[in-house]
Amino acid sequence: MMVWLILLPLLWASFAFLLGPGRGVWLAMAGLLAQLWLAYALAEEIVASGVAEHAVGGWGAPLGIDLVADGLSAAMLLLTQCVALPLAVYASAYFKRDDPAATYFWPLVGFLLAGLNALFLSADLFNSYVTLELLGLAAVGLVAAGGGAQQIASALRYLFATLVGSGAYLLGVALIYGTYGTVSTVTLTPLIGAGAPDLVWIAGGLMVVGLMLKTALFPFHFWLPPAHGGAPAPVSALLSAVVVKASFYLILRLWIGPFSSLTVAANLVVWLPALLGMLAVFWGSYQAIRAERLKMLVAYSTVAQLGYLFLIFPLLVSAGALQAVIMQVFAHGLAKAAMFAAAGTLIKATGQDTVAGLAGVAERLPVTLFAFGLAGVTLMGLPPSSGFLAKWQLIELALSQQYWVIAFVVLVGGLLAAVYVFRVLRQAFLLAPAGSVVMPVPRTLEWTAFVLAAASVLLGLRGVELMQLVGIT
Amino acid sequence: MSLEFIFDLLLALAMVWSAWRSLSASRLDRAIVMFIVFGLLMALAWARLSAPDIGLAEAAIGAGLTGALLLDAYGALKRREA
Amino acid sequence: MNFNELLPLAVLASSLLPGLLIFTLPESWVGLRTALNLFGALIKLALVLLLILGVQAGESYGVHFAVLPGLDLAFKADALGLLFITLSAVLWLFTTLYAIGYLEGAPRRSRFFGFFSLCVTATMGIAMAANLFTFFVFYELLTLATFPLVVHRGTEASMRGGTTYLVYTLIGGAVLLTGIIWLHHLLGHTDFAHAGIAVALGSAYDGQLQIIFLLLLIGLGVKAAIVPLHGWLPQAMVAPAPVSALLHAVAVVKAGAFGIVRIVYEVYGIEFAQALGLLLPLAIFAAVTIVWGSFRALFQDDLKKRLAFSTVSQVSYIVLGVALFGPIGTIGGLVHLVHQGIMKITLFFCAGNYAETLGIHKVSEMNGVGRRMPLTSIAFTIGALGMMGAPLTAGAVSKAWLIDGASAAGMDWAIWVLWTSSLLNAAYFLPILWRTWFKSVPKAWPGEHVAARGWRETAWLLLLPPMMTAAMTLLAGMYSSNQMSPLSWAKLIAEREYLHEMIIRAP
Amino acid sequence: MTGELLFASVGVILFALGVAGVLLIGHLLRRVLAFNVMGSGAFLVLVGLAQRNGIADPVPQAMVLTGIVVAVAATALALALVRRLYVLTGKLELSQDDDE
Amino acid sequence: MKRLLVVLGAVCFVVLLLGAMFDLAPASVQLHAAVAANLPASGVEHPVTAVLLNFRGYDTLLEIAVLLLAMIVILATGIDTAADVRPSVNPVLQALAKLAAPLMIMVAVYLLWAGAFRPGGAFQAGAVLAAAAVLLHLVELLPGWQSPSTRLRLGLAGGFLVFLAVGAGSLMRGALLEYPPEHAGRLILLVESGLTVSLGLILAGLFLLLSRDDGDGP
Repeated sequence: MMVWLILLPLLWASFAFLLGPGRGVWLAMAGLLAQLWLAYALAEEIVASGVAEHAVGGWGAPLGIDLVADGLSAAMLLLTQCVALPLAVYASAYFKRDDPAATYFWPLVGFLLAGLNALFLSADLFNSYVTLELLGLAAVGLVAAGGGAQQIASALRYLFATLVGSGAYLLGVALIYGTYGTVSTVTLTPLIGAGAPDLVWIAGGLMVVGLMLKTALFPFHFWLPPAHGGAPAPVSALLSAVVVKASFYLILRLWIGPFSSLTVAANLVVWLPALLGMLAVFWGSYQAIRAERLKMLVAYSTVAQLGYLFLIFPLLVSAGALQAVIMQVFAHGLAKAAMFAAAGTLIKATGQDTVAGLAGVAERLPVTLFAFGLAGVTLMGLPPSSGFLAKWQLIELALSQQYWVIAFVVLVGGLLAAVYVFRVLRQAFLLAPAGSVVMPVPRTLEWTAFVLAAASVLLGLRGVELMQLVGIT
Repeated sequence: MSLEFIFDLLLALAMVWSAWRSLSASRLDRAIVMFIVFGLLMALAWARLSAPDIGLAEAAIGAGLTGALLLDAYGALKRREA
Repeated sequence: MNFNELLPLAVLASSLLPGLLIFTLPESWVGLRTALNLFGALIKLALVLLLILGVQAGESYGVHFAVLPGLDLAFKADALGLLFITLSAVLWLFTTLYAIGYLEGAPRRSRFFGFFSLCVTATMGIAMAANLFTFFVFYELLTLATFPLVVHRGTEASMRGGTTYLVYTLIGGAVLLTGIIWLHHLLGHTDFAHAGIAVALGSAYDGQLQIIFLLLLIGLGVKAAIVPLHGWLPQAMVAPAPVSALLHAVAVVKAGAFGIVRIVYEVYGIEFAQALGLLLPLAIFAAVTIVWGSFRALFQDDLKKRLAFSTVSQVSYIVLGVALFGPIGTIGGLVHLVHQGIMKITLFFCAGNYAETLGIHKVSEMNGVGRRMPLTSIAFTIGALGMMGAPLTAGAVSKAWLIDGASAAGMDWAIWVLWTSSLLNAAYFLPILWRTWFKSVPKAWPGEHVAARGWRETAWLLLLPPMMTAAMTLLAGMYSSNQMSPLSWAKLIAEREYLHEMIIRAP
Repeated sequence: MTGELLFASVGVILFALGVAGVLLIGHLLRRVLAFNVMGSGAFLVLVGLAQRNGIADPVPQAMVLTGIVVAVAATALALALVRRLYVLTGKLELSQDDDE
Repeated sequence: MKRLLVVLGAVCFVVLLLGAMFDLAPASVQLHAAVAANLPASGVEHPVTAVLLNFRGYDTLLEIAVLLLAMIVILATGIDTAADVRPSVNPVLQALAKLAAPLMIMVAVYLLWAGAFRPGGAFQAGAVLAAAAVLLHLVELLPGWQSPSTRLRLGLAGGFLVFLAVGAGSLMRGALLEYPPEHAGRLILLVESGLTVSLGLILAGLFLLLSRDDGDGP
């Protein structure tokens, strides 16, 4: 079942490519629908009968490659498909016929999703590298597709960042293979003890730093705002919602898997990502508060929100930390997808990508603005939303460890998010200046954003099942 | 120190030198040519590491195709400039 | 799910569902929107009546859902909650009627009434919350749902007011959340219970509990407009009149005050709060607020601003009542929760009428308005007298119980505070009344929008609600011993809080 | 020191050289070169370190083959973008101020 | 300043890493032994090919996806047709190239076949095919690509699709890319043949697409 989650997007992506430029939307829809069902069924199966494994080629690790689906991976898979389907619907209405950005949009999305799904299932460090590259190149392609100079430049910046990131990761893998003779995480985990040679520490550092670069953790965030802010809205949404989470997921996996004895042994190491996360929260929020362009604001908000994810590392020793971080991943994933989708609609309707140009849209595009607002509620961590549950869990964990600074950062980060979200809402609630034109937009654009935003809020009323799923290891 | 090791050492030095030159050469065409040389030296190194498969692939893809791509890009840039 | 679980949810749904439906209605569907509004309000009232009858008959209503493992969204309808629910449900009906009249022909009404309904839903949630988590969820929902109402006019001024409102409430919310999570961390739950839950922790945690109390108090104090956290309330008067009514009487400041009541009685427990030495500082804060609010009100020429400062002062009567250790003060505080709502909403309705009918926004413009708008002015007068604590009004009842409570608790200084406040109340209300009734009518009103037609000095939908609430002010004052009066409910609640002190002496 | 470890060391040096190149070189074509040097370094470490006892190991060799193909794909993509940028702007560098 | 920092960092990194690399205990897992032990069941005799297409065939599947993806990205980035004139090519060279091309194709077929038991295989064969195409392009016998026709797209994606089909088929019977030992050799050859054609086309395409702005017609 889980393997189909990888093969299916590869299949429909290749067939969409065969169909030719601009084609393949129905193929993609059918595929995504099936994937959603598969991801759901996988989650159900894992809840019912525990961790699922698949030995590719029938060999089994360490000779072959293993795919492992535990609660964490199933949750990520579920999120990916849940975000991808509405965004695909959104994209089908977003791109005009003959839009140069849409020539090979569907094949690229298919490869992107295959990369994501494969990454979430992989239990092999080298295989993860290949999935990272698949993912990274597809994402760069989506940013660059059909774009002007600005977009190409940001795609190049993104490309070099992602290549250096995966290069560092690959060197880490090389060192690990050299030391232990295997890259299977299952085989490695018991082999790496607290007394591991220095080389393993270096390898771990290289891999984690490389992945941080790909996750755009402060100060490696320089590539994200132009790339996410410059791409077409459905692409920005997909990238911000799930793609950056993929490399974070890999860090988390390494941290609690193969490198767990190292991270437990070194008390101070856990504070490095947390410290960068804190800086990311402040810096990203600050930039979002002063951004003039709407999509830049949303993109910097991603920088800030990614910071929260890294606050979890000092807390990972407590039970429930994984649940908290996955809740944050879901909250941000759904909300940011909704927010970029809504921002794209607003930009399409007002014809300009500025915060100042939004005056009066509350009246003309209430559904879109509502979607933006609901997504904002989640990002601010206000109840009732999944963002609130994540915040609650994070703060409670921080208090239980008496890490006041983390609780403080989470709270202040929420308030800073309120500043930039309400900056937009406030502008939108203003009366429209005379002579401003709001062009009609397809209903599909409005409602897909709304569905995503509503999902991010409704998850805040029922997080039990998700938490139970994540708990299965 | 065996003869083989001396050869390896020379090869290693040549690789580092060619890589360095390919990044630091002031003229772009020289840099690209240095890079192709570097690719061929890599192929040799793979052979020394008893990995002829990689050697073949490196020569064909790493040095050959990448080199051709780079030279072609260089040519296109030059033509555009002119 | 049985009936007793369903009923609290139905109370929530009776405003949530109409609200959500209204959002989707096109602007021009006035009839359906009005019907939905009133239908929701009436259904809610009927449901609340069912609840009251049930609770009086000893039924208990409650329901809970797990949101996270170990974290429940829980509702219950107990006597204390019902006091607030009833107040809100009744006043919501009037406010809805008023808003329909007030906004007739105005743009963006679907949005307005949608958020309006959400506000009331949030208030119901606050009233029925059975733990601090649920309380907080609806408390913040209230913030979010009121923001679009405050900035409804879409002008720069309203934006400034709205921004101030958000800055205060969101920061307050963050502080409150810290306290709640801390408490949840210590206790493992935050369920409200008679006589409190914090006492179970043991004396080692006293210091932490004091800090938590301070955090909770700051968080709630923002909405309850306790000095120095009251700055948003006078600013928020840029909102349309029905929204002011909502902020001042039905929902927002009440939510803060109600939260303080819950914290003191059902989280800490009044005895434990007293033992921790929390009540005296609380009383001092309340006293400062009472005097400061009244004092500031003296100097406001803008009518709504004067009323806003009056609210700052009056809401802290509730807090003071709670802080007076003893059942009598409790009764005074609780009954004032209701009485202040009825009286203040009357005043805001009337202020809205003056503004909508004659364009009067300032006290100095009110000369002779009693002759042009006698019915409105009568209602205003009743409300103002009530605020001063004049006999036969609801205000008199609250004040009498509060003063008795203060003396019973041995806090004689609080009596002085109350008297000072009454004097100040008189000082800022009596000049208004004097202008209204005894000054001569000016040649022209600042901006007459609605012409008088016979006895109807303004639109009847604007006139009816203040008259009704003014009448209620009198009824609550005159028939305070009736079994269904707010006072009787307050006594019932106080009896439950002070089980061992069953004898409650009438003042 | 065996030949294998020697080449692994060269790999480390090449990797550092490549990364420094990507970070420091503004010219985009040269940056592509630097990326390739970096990749080659990682490949050398992968095989060299794994075969440090002198026994050929087909697993890292196969991985490197995979890596080379991925690298050439990335190189072609990068070159395509660079050339596209050049067509659009006439520039071969990323300016610092197009962040905002 | 930045330069100094980066150089310093790089030097520190090299020293640190080299220091850590030289006193390493032997690895606890010896995969080459496992490869050797399982080679008979893999369907090929050359261990690298066995790893590439059987033991770690899944990596290869994704890798081909990366290659195809890069191709699509280049197609999607936008076509531009700025025309300029290339110096004309010596006809002798053209004749030589015409002679060399079939030879190279034969070499490719040999490499593909040889991959089963000695160095060689789909990659090298594909690369040679691509080289032939590049050669023909350089002597102006093969035009640069504009946007590929359906047939060409089929060729580009065909090898990958064959691989995917084999993967899907094996998944339905058991595990992904689990070949029954008796058919393993044939299946791998099938996959490799498909890959050779597609790899050749894609690798050539990378070049032919990139050089398309040199103004050749479609």
